[in-house]
Amino acid sequence: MNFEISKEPIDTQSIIDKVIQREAGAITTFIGTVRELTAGKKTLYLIYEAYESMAVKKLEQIGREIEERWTGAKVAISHRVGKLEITDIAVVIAVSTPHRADSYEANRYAIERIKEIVPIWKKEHWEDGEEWIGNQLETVAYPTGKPEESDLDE
Amino acid sequence: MNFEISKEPIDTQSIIDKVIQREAGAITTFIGTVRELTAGKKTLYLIYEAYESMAVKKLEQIGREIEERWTGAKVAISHRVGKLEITDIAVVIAVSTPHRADSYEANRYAIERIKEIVPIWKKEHWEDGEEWIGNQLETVAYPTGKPEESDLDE
Amino acid sequence: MNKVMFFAHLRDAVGEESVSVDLTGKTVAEAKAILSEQHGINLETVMTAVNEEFAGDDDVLSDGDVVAFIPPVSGG
Amino acid sequence: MNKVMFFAHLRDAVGEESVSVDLTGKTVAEAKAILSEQHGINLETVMTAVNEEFAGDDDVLSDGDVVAFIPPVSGG
Repeated sequence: MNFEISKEPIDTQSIIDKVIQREAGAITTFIGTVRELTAGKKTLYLIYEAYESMAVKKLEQIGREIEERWTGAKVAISHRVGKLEITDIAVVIAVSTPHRADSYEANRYAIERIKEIVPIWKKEHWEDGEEWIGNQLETVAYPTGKPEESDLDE
Repeated sequence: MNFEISKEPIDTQSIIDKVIQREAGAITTFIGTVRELTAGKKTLYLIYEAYESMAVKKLEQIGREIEERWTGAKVAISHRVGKLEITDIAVVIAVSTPHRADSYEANRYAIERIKEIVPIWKKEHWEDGEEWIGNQLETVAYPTGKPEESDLDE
Repeated sequence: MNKVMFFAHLRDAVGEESVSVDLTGKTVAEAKAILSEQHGINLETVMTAVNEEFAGDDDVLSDGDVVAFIPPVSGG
Repeated sequence: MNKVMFFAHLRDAVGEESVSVDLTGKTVAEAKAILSEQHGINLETVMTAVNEEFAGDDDVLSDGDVVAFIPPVSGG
């Protein structure tokens, strides 16, 4: 189960453990955490929602894409759903490869792909309101034309 | 103590914990592990040796360089010394930043700088011999002209 | 019959996680038009998944296909 | 007097972690020549640290300075 949607807090070490291999000299992890400030606005908490069965399939697809593109790569990804507080972990991506350059590149590829094709949505809650966030890659217009303050490089 | 040379096994999570911050949306870690095969040769184990006091200073310097170059970055690095077996952790670099692109770049910078300026040396032990490895960046000739099989992109 | 699923702001707007509609023989584009009309939602920039795989506007739906409207994602 | 430290293959070659030599007033380049001669080691491609900071070949050593020869590093 290297690719999962988790309702419980993610234990980073357990994700790292999934990609350990004798052939690997490098493991990179990306840990996406809930940041307090986005474009100057103070987040209280977030809700993540997923189309869970499809999201798992899409994470698996990203894993296959990486293993095809970077020889010897091994990948594990867990994405949290539910209510997350500031500094809570939303996603952990672990990639092991024989050589370190590949490990950074493949990991970066994974997070960019997650933001393109994995059906997971985030609702930000501020003191003065809440909003579903979309379109982090600006590939399509957000249906309501909002949020103008969305952060493309979270 | 965000920068240290460790005689004991490194606990990755404890390094990650050092860089958690409310302003950060991204944490990357690089975990360098002992790989079994380098250029087709089977490693039995490694010995890492450091000029410890200077190595800590140089790790601190790398941390300062990163914090100057990438706004809001927080860095922790631990490098192991002593005897390491296959898959053991040699180094853990954790970097947190507000935005993810910075986190990957700053982390990559750290490992490249470690391989340039931090006085730590690795001795590889194979079935048929042993050798101190140097010059991973090929900026200077290895004193003995060896090792020809050294791996520049570990 | 077909199950049609909504997520994120669409779920809030529709007030249901899913609805049952007969879309057999319709294209994805036609399905979007029908559901937009029925629920007063804008599906222009929304992707569509059929049986958990992204589908094109011209794909034709069969009986039993599960349709999901996928607003721009914001995971990670 | 000065403490001179050796690491990695240099330590193996010299057979000591450090030696005491008077290098007061000598440049780093001169120190290298002296130690190469004394211990039959090649210091051409070796960096030098004085009091835990990298030093240039023209830097002049003071009494008490700790000199370390730093072969190409291989950490990480």
